[in-house]
Formats: sequence, C-alpha cells, structure tokens
Amino acid sequence: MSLALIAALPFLGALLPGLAIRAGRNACAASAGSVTLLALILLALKVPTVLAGGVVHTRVDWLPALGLNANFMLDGLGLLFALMILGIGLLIILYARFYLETTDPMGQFYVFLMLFQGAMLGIVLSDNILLLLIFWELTSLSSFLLIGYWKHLPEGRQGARMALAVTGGGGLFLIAGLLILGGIVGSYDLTMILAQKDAIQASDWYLPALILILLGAFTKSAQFPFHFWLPHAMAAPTPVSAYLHSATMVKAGIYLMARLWPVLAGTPEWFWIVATAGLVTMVLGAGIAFFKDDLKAVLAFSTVSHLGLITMLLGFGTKAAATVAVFHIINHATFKAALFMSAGIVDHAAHTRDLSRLGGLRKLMPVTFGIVLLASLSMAGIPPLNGFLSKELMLEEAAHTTWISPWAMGLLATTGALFSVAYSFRLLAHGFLGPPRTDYPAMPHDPGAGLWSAPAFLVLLVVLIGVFPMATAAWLVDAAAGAVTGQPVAVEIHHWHGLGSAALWMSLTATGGGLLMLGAFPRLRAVWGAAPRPEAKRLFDGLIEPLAAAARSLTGLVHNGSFNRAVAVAVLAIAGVSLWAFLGGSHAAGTRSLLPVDFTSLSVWGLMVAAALATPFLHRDRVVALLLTGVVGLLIAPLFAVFSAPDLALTQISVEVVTILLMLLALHFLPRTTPAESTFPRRLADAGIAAIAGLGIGWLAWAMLTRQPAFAPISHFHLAQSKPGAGGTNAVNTIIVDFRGYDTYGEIIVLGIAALVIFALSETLLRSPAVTRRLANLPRPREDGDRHPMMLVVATRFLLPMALMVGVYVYLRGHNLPGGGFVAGLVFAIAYLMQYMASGYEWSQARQRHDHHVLIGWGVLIASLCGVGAWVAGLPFLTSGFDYVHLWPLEEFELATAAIFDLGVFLCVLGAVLLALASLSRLALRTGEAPNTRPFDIDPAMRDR
Amino acid sequence: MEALLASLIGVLTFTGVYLLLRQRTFPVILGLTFLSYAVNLFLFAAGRLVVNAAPIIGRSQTYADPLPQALVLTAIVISFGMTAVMMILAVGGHLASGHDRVNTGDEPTEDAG
Amino acid sequence: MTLLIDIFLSVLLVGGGIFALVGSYGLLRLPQPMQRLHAPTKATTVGVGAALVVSAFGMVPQGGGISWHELLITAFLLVTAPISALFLAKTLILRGEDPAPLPDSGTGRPWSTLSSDPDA
Amino acid sequence: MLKRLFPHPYLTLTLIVLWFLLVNEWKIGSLVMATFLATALPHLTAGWWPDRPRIRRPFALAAYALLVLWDVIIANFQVARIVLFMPRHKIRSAWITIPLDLRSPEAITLLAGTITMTPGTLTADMSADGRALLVHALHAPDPGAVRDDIKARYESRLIRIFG
Amino acid sequence: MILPYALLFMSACLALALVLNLVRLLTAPTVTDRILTLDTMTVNTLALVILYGIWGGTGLYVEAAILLALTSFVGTVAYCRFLLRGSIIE
Amino acid sequence: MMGHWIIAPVVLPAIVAGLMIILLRGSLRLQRLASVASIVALNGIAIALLWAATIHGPEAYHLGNWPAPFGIVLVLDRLSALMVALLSALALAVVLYTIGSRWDQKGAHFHPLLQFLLMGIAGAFLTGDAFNLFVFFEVLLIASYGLMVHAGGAARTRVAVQYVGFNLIGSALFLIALALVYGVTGTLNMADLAVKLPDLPEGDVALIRVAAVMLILVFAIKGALVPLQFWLPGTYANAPGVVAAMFAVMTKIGAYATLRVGTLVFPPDLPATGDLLSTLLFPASLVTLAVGAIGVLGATTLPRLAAFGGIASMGTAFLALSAFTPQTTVAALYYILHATLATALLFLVSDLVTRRRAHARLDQATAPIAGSGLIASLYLVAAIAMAGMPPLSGFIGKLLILDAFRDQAPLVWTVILVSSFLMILGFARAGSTLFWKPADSEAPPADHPPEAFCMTATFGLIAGLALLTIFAGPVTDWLATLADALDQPTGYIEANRLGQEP
Ligand code: NA
Ligand code: NA
Repeated sequence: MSLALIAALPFLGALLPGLAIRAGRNACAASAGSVTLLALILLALKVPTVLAGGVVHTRVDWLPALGLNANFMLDGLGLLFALMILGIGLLIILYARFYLETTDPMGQFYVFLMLFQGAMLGIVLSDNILLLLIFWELTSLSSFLLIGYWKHLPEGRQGARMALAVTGGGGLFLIAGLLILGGIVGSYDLTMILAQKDAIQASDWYLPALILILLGAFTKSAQFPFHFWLPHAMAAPTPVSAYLHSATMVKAGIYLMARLWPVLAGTPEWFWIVATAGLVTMVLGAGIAFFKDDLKAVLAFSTVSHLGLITMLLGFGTKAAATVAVFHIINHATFKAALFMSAGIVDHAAHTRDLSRLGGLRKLMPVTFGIVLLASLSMAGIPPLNGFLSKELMLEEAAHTTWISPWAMGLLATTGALFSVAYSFRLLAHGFLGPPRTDYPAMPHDPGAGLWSAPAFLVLLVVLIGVFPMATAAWLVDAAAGAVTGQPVAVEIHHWHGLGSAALWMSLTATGGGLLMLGAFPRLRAVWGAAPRPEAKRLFDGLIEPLAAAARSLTGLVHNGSFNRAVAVAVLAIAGVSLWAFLGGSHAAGTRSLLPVDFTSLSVWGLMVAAALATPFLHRDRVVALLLTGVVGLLIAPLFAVFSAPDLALTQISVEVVTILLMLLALHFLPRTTPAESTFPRRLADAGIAAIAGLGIGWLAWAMLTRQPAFAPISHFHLAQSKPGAGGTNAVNTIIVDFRGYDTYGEIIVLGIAALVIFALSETLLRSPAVTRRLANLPRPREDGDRHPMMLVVATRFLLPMALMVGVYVYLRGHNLPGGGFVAGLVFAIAYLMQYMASGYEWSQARQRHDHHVLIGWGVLIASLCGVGAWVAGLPFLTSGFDYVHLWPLEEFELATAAIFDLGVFLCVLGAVLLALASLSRLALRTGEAPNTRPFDIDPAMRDR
Repeated sequence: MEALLASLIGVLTFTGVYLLLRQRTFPVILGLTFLSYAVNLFLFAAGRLVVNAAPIIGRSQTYADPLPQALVLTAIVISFGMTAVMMILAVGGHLASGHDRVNTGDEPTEDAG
Repeated sequence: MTLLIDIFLSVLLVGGGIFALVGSYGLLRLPQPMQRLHAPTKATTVGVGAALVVSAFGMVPQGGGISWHELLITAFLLVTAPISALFLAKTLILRGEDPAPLPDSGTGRPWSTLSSDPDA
Repeated sequence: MLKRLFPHPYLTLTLIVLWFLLVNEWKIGSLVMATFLATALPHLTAGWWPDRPRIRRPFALAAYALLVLWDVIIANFQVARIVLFMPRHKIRSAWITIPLDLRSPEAITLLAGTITMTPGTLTADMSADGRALLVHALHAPDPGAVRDDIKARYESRLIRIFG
Repeated sequence: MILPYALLFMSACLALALVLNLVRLLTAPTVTDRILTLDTMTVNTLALVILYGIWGGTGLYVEAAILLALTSFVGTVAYCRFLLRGSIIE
Repeated sequence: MMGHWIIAPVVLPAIVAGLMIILLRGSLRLQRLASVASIVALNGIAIALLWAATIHGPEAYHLGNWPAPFGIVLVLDRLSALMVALLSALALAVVLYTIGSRWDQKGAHFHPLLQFLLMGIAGAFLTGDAFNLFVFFEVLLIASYGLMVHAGGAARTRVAVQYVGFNLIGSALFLIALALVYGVTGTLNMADLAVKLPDLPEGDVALIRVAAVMLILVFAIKGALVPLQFWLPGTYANAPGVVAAMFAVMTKIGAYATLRVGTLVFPPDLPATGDLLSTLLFPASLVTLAVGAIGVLGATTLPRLAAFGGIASMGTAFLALSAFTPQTTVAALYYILHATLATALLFLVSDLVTRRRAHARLDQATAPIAGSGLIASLYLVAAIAMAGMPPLSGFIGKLLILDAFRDQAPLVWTVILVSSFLMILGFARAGSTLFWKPADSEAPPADHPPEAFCMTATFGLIAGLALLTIFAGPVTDWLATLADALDQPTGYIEANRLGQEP
C-alpha cells in the first residue's frame, strides 16, 4: 500500500495549498513542502530494500478486465527519479515561495505544482503501463496549466498550448505503442513486460510499437524534431522551468526509454532511431543555445541538448552507455536546476534575462555568480565538477560507437561538447564578467537567502558529486543502471583515465574549441543571424493554425445551418442505405390476391394524386397550398372508409379540420406567399430527390401490400378477445383503450405536451419587445368591418350544443362502434372553436368555467390514475375491468374502466387542442383593440344605431 | 387497388419531400404534413387492403386487421401534435427574427425589421 | 311495396347524382364569382340530401328500420350551408371579386363587410 | 326554477330529438340519457346565449319549415335549368337590397338562411345596422319582384312567428 | 333490383363531380372560388361516403358523414374568416 | 421482484407533471419543490430497479395484464435499469442547476416539460415493444422541443424549427420501419420478433433488412450519426444550457435503442441481417467521431464546441457498439455512462461561462469573468473528461475501446487517437481564450453571485465521473454480465412469457 500512498500523497497534498493560502503565503508553501517532505521520507524508508537489489511492489486491482491496475513498483530506476522529483521538488517549493510576486495567485501555483509532482511520481512508480499512461498525460495537463500560469502573457498561452499539443499528442502515440506492447505480452504490467524481451523483439508488432513509444518519449523529452516546444515553455515562471523543463518532466521520456530499455533496446532499429535522434538533438540544441540571448532560452536549448545526450547514450544499447546515461541524468538535474533558478534570480534582480543587456553581474551579485559559475562549469564539462565526469564517460562511449562510419559519432559528440562549452562560457562571460553596466532595467543585487539557498544546495551537490563521485553518486547509479539494464552494475567513476583515453582529447578539443567559438561570437552571430533557419514557432503555428482554420472552415461549411441540405442528405442516405440493404437479401414477389379497382376509389385516387402533384407547382400561394393539402387530407378519410377503417376515417376528418384551423391561425403571422428562391436546376434536383423517396416508399408499399405476413399477425388475439376480454365490439377501440392502452397513454401526453409547448412559446413571444412590435406591425389588408357576424353567432347557438351532443355520442359508442374519447375530444374542440370564431376568444372564454391547462392536467391524471387503479386489485397498470349492469327500468348497459381511461383521453385532447389554438389566437389579439362586450357586433334589435 | 394505394403513397412522399426542400418554414411544414399522410397510409397498408370488413365484432364475416388501424390512429394524433408545435415554432421564428427562412446562416443582413 | 320503395330510392339516387353533378358543373360553367356561389350551395345540398334519404331508408327493403342519423346530417347541412354561403359572399364582396356594383343598403349605413373601409 | 333548469327550452327539446336521431333506438335508457344531455349541454353553453328569443307560434314555425322544404326541392330544378341550359350571356344576375322589418337576430338569421336555401337567391351580407339584407339573385330579370316575393312569402310569416 | 345500378350511377356522378371540382380547384380564378370548391368537394365526398355506407349496408359511415358536414362548415368559415379578418379567432 | 415499480419511472413524472399543471401553475417555488421531489424519488426507484435487475435478472411487466406479444410489456433488465438510473442521476443534476441558475424563470412550464421528458425517456428505456418505443420517442421528443425553445429568442426558435423538422423526418422513418416490421412479421413485441425472425421465409429477407436499416437510421438520427448529425450542433448550441445538458442523455437513447435492437431483434447471428448493422454503423461512427473532433477544433462558440464534443462522443459510442460483441458492448456502455455525464458537465460549465460573459464567441476575449478560477477549473475537468484524457473515466473508456478493437487497430486507433488530439487542441485553444486571454477594453461584467445549486450540480456530475473512474473495475464487471445477457438474450425473451398468461 505504501507505494500507492507515496504516489497519492502529492495529489492529496494538492488540496492543501488552495486551503492554506488563506493562512498566508508561508503556510501555503509549507503545506506543499511538508507533503513533499513526507513523501520523501516514506520513499527514503524504501531505499535499503532497493539498494539491496529488491523491488518494492504495491498492487491494487482497479480494472482487471482490461489489465489496468493500480500496480506500483520501486526499483533503482524508479528510486532515482522519485528522489529527483521529490528532492528537487522540495527545493523548488522553497524557491517559488520567494520567487512569486504577491500579486501572483500562489495557492493556485502550488496546487498545479503538486498535481504535477504527483503525476510525475506516478509515472516513475507505475508497474502498469496503462497506469503509467494516465500519469503521463497528467503531466502534460499540469504542465499546460503551469506554463500558462501567467495568464496575461500571450507567450504563456501559446507556449502552454504548444507544449500540450506536442506532449499530449505524443502521449496519444504512446497509448497506441503501449497497447501494442501489452498486446504482445498479454499483460500491461511492467514486471511481466520486462521479462518478455524475446517475445517482444520477435513480434511483427515490435517496430510499430517501438516507433509509437519513441514518438511519445521523444515529444516529451523534446528530442529532434519535437524539440521546439521546450523553449516556448519557458514563458512559465522560472520555478516551473527549473522543475518541469529541466529536472523532471522532460526526463519522463528519458525515463520511459530507460524503463523499457531491457525489452526494446539492443536492436538495430532501436540503435538507429534512438541514437540518431539523440545525437542530432544534442548537437543542434547546443548549437542553438550558443546564439540565444535570453538566459532561459540558452538554458532551454541546453536542456534539449543534454536530453539528446542522454537519449543518444540510451540508444547505444550497451550496458556501459546506459550507465553513463543514468549518471548524466543525475548530474544534469543538479546543475541545470541550479542554473534555471539562478536565471530567475537574475531576472528578478535586473528585470531582464537578456544577455545583451547584462554583464558585469559578478560584482553586483557575488552569491549568484558563485552558484552560476560552478553550475556553468559543470555544464561545460570542466573538471572536477560532476558534468565533467559524465561528459567524459559519454565521449568515451561515443568514440567507440560506430554510426555511419567509425569516427562520425565521436566527431559529432565532440562537436556537441564543443558547443556546450561555448554557450556555458558565453553565459558566464556575457552575463557576469566584464565591467558592471549602468543601464540595467533595475539595479541588480543578490537576493535573500530564501531565493538562493535552493540553487546553492544543488551546486553543493554538483561539487560533491564531482569531487567524490564514488561516495556520493555511485550507489544510486548502480541501483538505477542495474534496473535499466537488468544486470548488476558496479560503476567505476574516475577523474583521470590516462592519456590513452579518447575522451581526454575529445574533451580538450571541445574546451579549446568552445573558447575559440566564444571569441568569435560577434562574427558567428552575424552569420547565424543571416542564415535562413526554420523558426519553430512559425513552423508549429504554420501547422496548427491552418489546421484549426481548416477545421473551422470545414465545420462551418459542413454545418452551415442549411436545413434543406440536411434533409437532402438524409433522404439520399436513407434511400441509399435501404437500397443497399434490400439488394443484400432475397426478395420474393407477393402472392396475395389483389382487390379489383372500384370507381369510387379510382376517382378519389385521381383527385389525391392530382392535388398532391399540383402542390409543388402552386405552393407559393400559401392559402392555395393549404387548400390543396386540405383536399388531400380530407380525401384520405373516404379511402380509410373504403378499406374498412371507420375509426380512422372519423379521426382523419376531425384531425384534418383542426390542423387546417391551426395552420390558418399560424398563417396570419406569416407571409401569405412564398418567394420564388430556387433556380430551375435546383428545383429539378429537389424533384429528383423527392422522386427517389417517393419511388422507394411506393415500392415498399407495393411489396408489402401484395404479400401475406410471414407469421400469423398478433391481432387475431385482439379480434378474438375484443368482446370477451375487453368488453367491446370495436376491436380498434379496444386496442386503443385496452390492449395497447399504454400507447394511447403516451399519445395523449404527446398532445398535452404539444399544447404546453405552444402555450409556453406564445407566452415567451409576447414577452419579447421585438415580437410585440412585429405583431403590432403585421400587414393588415383590407378587413371585414363585421368582426363577429350575427348570423354565425346565431347559427352557432344551435350548432354548438348539437356538436357537443354528437361528441358525447361518439364518446359513448366508441367501445363498440367507431368513435371514442379521442374523436369526441376533437368534436368538442371543433364545437368550441366554432364558438370562438363566432364571438371571439376573449368574450367566449370569459363566459366559460374551465381553464384549458386544467383539462390537460386532469386528462393526464385520470388516465394515469385509471392505470394505477388496477394496482388496488393487484393487477398491472392499465388493466381494465368491465361489467354489465341491470338497473331498472333501464335496459342492461355496460360499465367499463376503459371508459374512464377514454375520458382521460377525451379531456386531454380537448384541453390540448383548445390550449394550442387559444395560445395562437392570444398572439393575434391586437394591441389597442378592445375585446368585444357582446356576442355579435351588429344587433338589429338595438334601437339607437 | 393495391397499386393505387402504393402509387398514392409514393406521390404523397414525393410532394412531401419536395416541399421539405423549400427554403421557407411554411412549405416545409406542409411537406411534413404530406409526408405524414404518406406514412400513415403506409402504416395502414401494413394491415393490407380489405373492403367491407371493418373490425367491428359481429358486423361482418371477416375483419380487417385492427392493429395497424390502431397504430395509424396513434400516428395521426402524434403527427398532429408535432405539426402544431412546428407551426408555433415557425410563427415564433418569424416574429422573433422578421423572416421565415428555414436555413440558418444564410439570412440577409437587412433582416432586422 | 318493396319494389315501390326500391324505385323511389333509385329515382332519388339518380336525381341526387344529377344535382350533385349540376352543382359542380355550375362551379365551372358560371362566369361570375357570385353566380358560381349559387350552384353548389343548393344543388349539391339537394344531391346530398337525396343520398341521405336513401341511406335512411336503405335498409327498409331488406326489412330493416329507418336510420335516423341521416336526418340529423340533413338538418345540419340546412343550417350550415347558408352561413357558409354568407361567408363566401362576404369574402367576394370584401375582395371586390365580383364585377357587379353593390346596391345601396337604404338604411344610411354601408354593408357590414365594407363598414371598416373608409371609402365606403 | 324551470327557467333556470332549462334556459332554452326549445333547444332542450331539439336536443332530445337529436339524441334519438343519433342513437337510432327507442329505449328508456336513451330517454334518460337524452333528457340528461339536453338539460346539461344548454347549461354548458348558456353563457354564450344570454338572451332568449321568443317564439310566439311554434306550430307556425313548423309550417314554415315545411313550406321552405317544399320551395327548396321545387326551385332547385330552376337552378339546374339555369346552370345547365341557359346561355351564359342570358343569365341576368342582380343584387337586391331587402329592407328588414324583422329585428330578432334569430329571425333574421332564419330569413337569411331561407333566402339562401331557396334556389336562385343568396344572402350575401347585412347592412352595418342590421336593417337590410344584401341578396344576390342568380337570374332575376325583375329584381323588385324577387324582393317583394321574399318579404311576402317569408318575412311576413317570420314576423308572425317571432313577433 | 335497380337500386345497385342507381347507386352506381350516383357514385359515377359524384366521382365526375369530384373531377370537375379538381379542375376548378386547379384553375380557379380567385381564392374564394377555391374555398367554395373545397366546400363542394367535401359535401360530394360526404355523399360518396354515404353511398359507400349504403353499398356495404353496415351503417358504419354515417358518423363520418356527420363529421364531414361539421368540418366542411367549420373549414369554410375559417378560410373565409382568414381572408376577411386575417385572424380566424379574435 | 419489482412488480409495479417497473412502471413507476414512467407514471410518477406523468402524475407529477399533471398535478403541476392543475395545481401549481401559479407557484414556481412549489413547482421546483415538486420537481426535485419527483426526481429524488425517481433516483430511489432507479436504484431499486438496478438492484432488482442485478439480483433477479430480466423481469417483464405486462401492461393491462394482457399476455405478450398481444399487449405491451415493459422489460426490466440490467440495460434498461442502468439507463434509467443514468437518466435520473443526470436529471437530478440538471434540475438543481436549473433552480440555481433560474433558467426556469425565463419561460413557462419548464418543470412539467422536464417531467414529461423524463417520462418519455424512461418509457423508451423500459419498453419491450417496438411501436411503444416509437410512442415514447415522440413523448420525449416533443418535450424536448418545448425545452429547446424555453426562454425563446430568434436564433433558438429558428434552430428549433430545424430540430423539430429533422426529427419529424426521423419519426416518419420510424413509422415506415415499424410498418414494414409488422407488415412482414405480424408482430411488434421485440422478444417475439427475436423468436420469429430466425424462421423468416427467404422471400421476406430483403424487406426485413430494409426495416432493420431504417430502424438503425432512426436511432442514428437520435444519436447524431453522420450523415444524420446536421441537426445537433445548432440545436445543442442554441438550447438553454440546462436543456443541452439534459439532452446529453437523449443522444444516448439512439445508442441504447441500437444496442437493444442490434442484440435482440437483429443480432449478428440472425441469417437475414447478419453483420448488416455493423457494416453500416462502423464506417459511419468513425466519420462521426472525426466530424465531431474537427468540429471541436473548429468551433466558433463555446456551446458549439460542447455540441461537437457531443457528436464526437456519439461517434465513439457507436463505434464501440457497432461490433455487437460482449467485449465491445462493455466498452460502449462504460463509455456511454461516461459521455453522458461528461457532456452534461461540459454544457453546464459552458452555461456557467456564457451567462457570465458578454458573448459566447471563442475568437474574441472578454473581460475576465467573475469567479473565473473555479469556473476555469470546472472547464478543465469537463474538457479533460470530454477529450478522454486521464485521469477521468473518458480515458478508461477510450482504453477499453482501443483494447476491444485490437483487430482493426490501424484504422480505429488512428481515428480515435487523432480525434483525441484534435479535441485536446480544440479544448486547449478555447480554454486559453476563455480564461487566460485578457480583453482589450471591456469593462468587467457585473458581479455574478455564486450559485450554490449550480455548483452542487456540476460537482455532482464530477463526482459521478470520479466514481465511474474509481470503480471502473466493478462497473465493467457488472457491465460484462449485462453484455453477456445481451449476447444471449434468452433471459429477456423468457421474461416476456410469450403467449402465456402473464
Ligand atoms: Na381488460
Ligand atoms: Na335561395
């Protein structure tokens, strides 16, 4: 458990600074520091075990089915990295406390920092590569936040995005690579994977896995050609640069290569890819560093270069080279973090990091100078500092490695070292040596101990390791290199290898050459400045910005809000897919005997076809279009009647008229004509699409109509049970209110909701000033002066009760004959609408007792409760019951609970239709026009007119 | 007779889809109405065509399949509700924006009033 | 008796059919909009009336009773047809679709349809 | 009390008859239902028919109905003749103003309906004070005669019925 | 029995009438004519439905006819009101 | 056994909505109270149903006491119970957020419509009848139309026209498909279809294949699968934030229905259809994922970005569904759970941002928004979740899918990973503009009071994602049993008691 605890501690600790910041900046930093320290102590407790060659494991099952488990392990390599992460982390926390301004949100900083620390620690402690992936991506995320910490800096935003794009993107390659790796092995546990070298390297998937994994590692560790993001990440506050971009995060890629070294290394592919990338990165990074003026940029490219060095060493694939790599990881972390912190100090003091504006700081900032001096010399590889030790070993390895030709590697490695000397010395010379200047943006001075103690401690390590390598570092190198190579390592580190060692001469060449180069700086600088070279940011932006722009225009083009196109695409897709599906199966022509054509049907057919086909031509006059639609809708009714569906005929007729009323109400607010907007080719194309749809559906209808069902339809049950089981002779009605009453339940609720929606939207519309203005300005053609004609009112006085009676009749007979609650509700609604048309909505509604909402509510409630009522009898929802009642002197009659359900249907339909139409007519109430106070406008009986 | 119904369904679909491809809300709604006519008839056709056999028990010897009829009933009601909502949306869109185009993103700039 | 009813109903049907046809034909043939209004409101109503009567007595020859629903429809049509016609006429008047000029109402007030029109 | 129960007694009677027309069967249950509905529905709609027309001679109303029915049937043949056989240019359509002596809205509506249902004439509008009807005649070489005929044959009867 | 022939005759008349209605609907000079035609069409359809009911002898279609009568009236008045007043309910 | 409780998720919201309409129209406070109470109860019921489905296996509820396939049945199984639970959990977050943000004041009938929406969705999840599925689709759709235009506005209303119009086409297609199904087989009960379809005569195969693809296309419209996705960006981007969050579960209905129909009615081993559905869904879902990811990168406003994130998540979900194997189904369902919560979270965060910002555009900065630290963190979490980055469940879901599609690795992995990359880019660009980039000259917006209920809701969703992450093991184990049951649906079919007395 304890490894998991160590990994979890920073995450838990991430909560603290956010809270502790209320207690002050010291408390905030202390909270982060103490958590880190605690983790460090817990880690230290494991050191003996690891040094004794043991591997500490903690296993927690998380997602065993996938093989993703919270398995942790600690071996030498993990220990090395964990110590670095926590140790340097502790120093950074201290440093940052004094570095951040009071205006910077410190709580946030430490939260992000701790998140990062946890993620990084997770990477190096994971024994499961999927778990490692999770932490891997988390480092990308937290680094994104840290780089962008200074929100106001555009470089911060861009740098953060670039870093995330490169490392996050690389992480995606890594996902694929590790999944392949896990697939080859059959497990995602590192312990298992590391034991499967032969299987992995023999697999066909080895090369893809290798490339994908390396892409992940290279992007993270800023290896060529992915090195460009790191300098831009320098927009981050310096503690971040020191921590993430020199000591830890950028080494995650290195860690991964070292971690998988036992199973991936040793093949030509590995050598060629890794060593080459490392070599190129080393030389290139060092070269660029020499010409940079920004202190942090120098350090950034230097970091790139050193990471290249380590990568190259790992790429060699030998035990010795790997050991040197491990050693250099330690050394680089110490001097580079110290240098970054010092750069921050200079920036703080002089308000600039620009080497061309610095110089002469030696006297003004003696403490800082001391730190920088030692760290730079180490970086340059000057004895006896630790940088010298690992550089010598590196050159020795390079000298004995054949890459393209036997000497090419040695030559290039020496070149890299030479550049390294050059920029290290330049940093010293141009930053600190020479006479003090008078034109610093601010007068430089040494900071308080709070700021310099952390780099000083690191420099102390630089010196100690440099002087006493065997006492101070060898144990860690042995442990880590042992873990990397999988073999016991006992490193021998000496300052002097004798005159016969190639490294000595290479080193001397490098130092001398470096000094010469520094001397020639102005001239070289001019050449550099004139030479065309790719600028990373422009290249990256040149890649990403067009990508984003392309995405934007593509998205805008595809999702341009065109409904017509969406419909056209949908219709064609549906037709195409259906055709494809149809052709993929066998189809037999139907065998059903067909009905002879009768006269009535033929004429109705002809009318409907003609009306439908005329509509596309005449539709631009909207009243005409509505009339034609009405003709078609109306004529469907006799069609239903002919084909034995009286209930449908009733429903169709009543729905049709309500629809027409609704559309007329709506058309009042819309233009009366549709402008001619489509070109003839477009209309032709539309007609083509429509024809495809029509032919398709027509064909399907034909295919269906002419065949028998493959199995006996379930409706035989409904016909058989309609009377005995459901108590009604109208099988359609018993299906609606009983067998499938639940459908009807949903259906009336649809209608109820429709009305609510219409009401709600009309309310909203009336609240909008723009809408009310448009309503007041609706075009008003010449109008009838008689708003409520008397004769209509008088006729309605008779027709209304008649219609209501018809409604009641339709409702009551529905169970046994065509009709039912739905049609009855519509008939009632039509009757009421007649009244509204006659005397106006306001006048009529004022003399009425119910609110339409309540009707809908009761409808839903009655239908629901009728369903729930069955529970009382222990029966399922909507179970009906019926009985025949004898009540003298009446004839026998039937009482059925289905009638109660049908009453709910009735109420809901009535309420819904009335509410919908009332909402629309409310919109039409004209501003300033008072509602009528009498049922009709012209009353002949009034004497005084 | 079957051919009549099938072709009618096809023609109604044709008109419906054609109107759906117009650029104003009102014809689009009419298109949906036509489409729903076609679909209701198609659903009805799932019960096949029978004459003089209304599914009223005791009124004839054979009965038309009552189930598709019940389904069509449901479909008619639902499409009525949907049309109603679509209609008020069209009205709302027109009142709120001053025009009744159905495609967004191609409205002319002078559509303020 | 049965034969008599049969003949009577058949005559009704033939007559009703002709009237219905006349109504629809008149709609096409008559030149002025107001003239066209006459044809269907009456002729068609009579045609339908005939059909309704046949329907009401249709079962009598087979020994069934008289069906009274149809009477209701007839009554309904009689009540509604004039109102429909009135509204159609008002529409024609308002929109000025009939060529003939309107006479004066003789009461000093305009016809109601045009009463909101400032020119009236 | 009785007035409160039956705000429009003729309507109630009509509705009872209508119910029997609808259910098409003569049962006690139907009578109970008819009475119930014919009482309840007018109540439901009473607010929309605040005043009640007086019918002084209900039987004269029945006679009037038969007269109109007869006129409708007979005069339909005239319209058919005009529509089918009269050359278009010979059709003499005319607008006719009918000054009204009737004042009851119900009576005027009945008159207007009668005019429309009897062939050849059609009520097209009412004056803005409700004192005259605008009638269109399909073929009326003598418009004055048509007006007099309407007033004598129908309006006078209605005046007697409604008073 | 001549009744079936009479039925057929009237059906033919109505079908023909409907065709005439269609011609009118498509060629009508004014929108009022179209409304009138729709009204006529509905009534003709009503007659057809009645005839169909007589033919089948079931009497199941009378209610459809009642509704057709109701809707034809309401529809015609609504269309006219739309043309007369813009808003059919006010 | 749950008995009547199976229908409670349908009836309870309906009754509450009915009561709201009758009694509580005047008082928004009481409506809120009723709404929350109903949803809390729904959560309780959902948990009970989940428990029952886990313990007892599939159970049918015969409505009207009619035997299947003649009446309609509801079927409770792990899948339906899971979806109902997901729905009710999401609804709780949404209703709390609504109250906190006062979206419900901006128009009439928010709470009744929400209740009806819940009713419709729950009904769709629970039904065992194909036509009833249509009915409840319509219930949920029409409620969604109302919620979509809640609070009005020109752009919203106009987009709603498109949304409704397009869905009506979907409904029409659904009916055509159902007509074909009934016309060919004579039944509508899904279990009955599962029993009958293997015996389908050879000559009917072509028609039933058409019906099958039409059904899937209907679900694809709901699930915004390319090329039927055009309705989604506008709709989701213009819907009120809370509604868009609620809609996160609506696209999943398409996925649910596809899974149900694709495993029960037209399983891969059905001779008539074979791998028809897979062949259709696989390429479409890949393109959908790509379209969504490109949209995330190319989005011009935050709500649109969220909408395209939604499309991408549907592409991923359908991709995982398309194979119809137990392993992929587990991945799909886990991902669906994740994506629902994540999408909802993103929309809520998007609403938090846009309500505090002068405009929603991503190409122009505004003055820093009030409470930006907290909201930025919420955005970060939501973006991580949507982009499928660690440590949240999206990453695990993605790993599950990648692992399940090892056989088609080059294509599938490439699309998934490249899409992830584009989305990471898109979210990062948007986030840095929203929260980092300072505006040139705008005055800071008025102080926006912190909204306790809103925060409860968003943190609740985050907690959900965290739980899903932490308990990924137990969840996937549970889903594995579910997936096996879908693969061999005998339990589901037997629960219907076809042809026997209920
Ligand atoms: Na029953
Ligand atoms: Na007349």
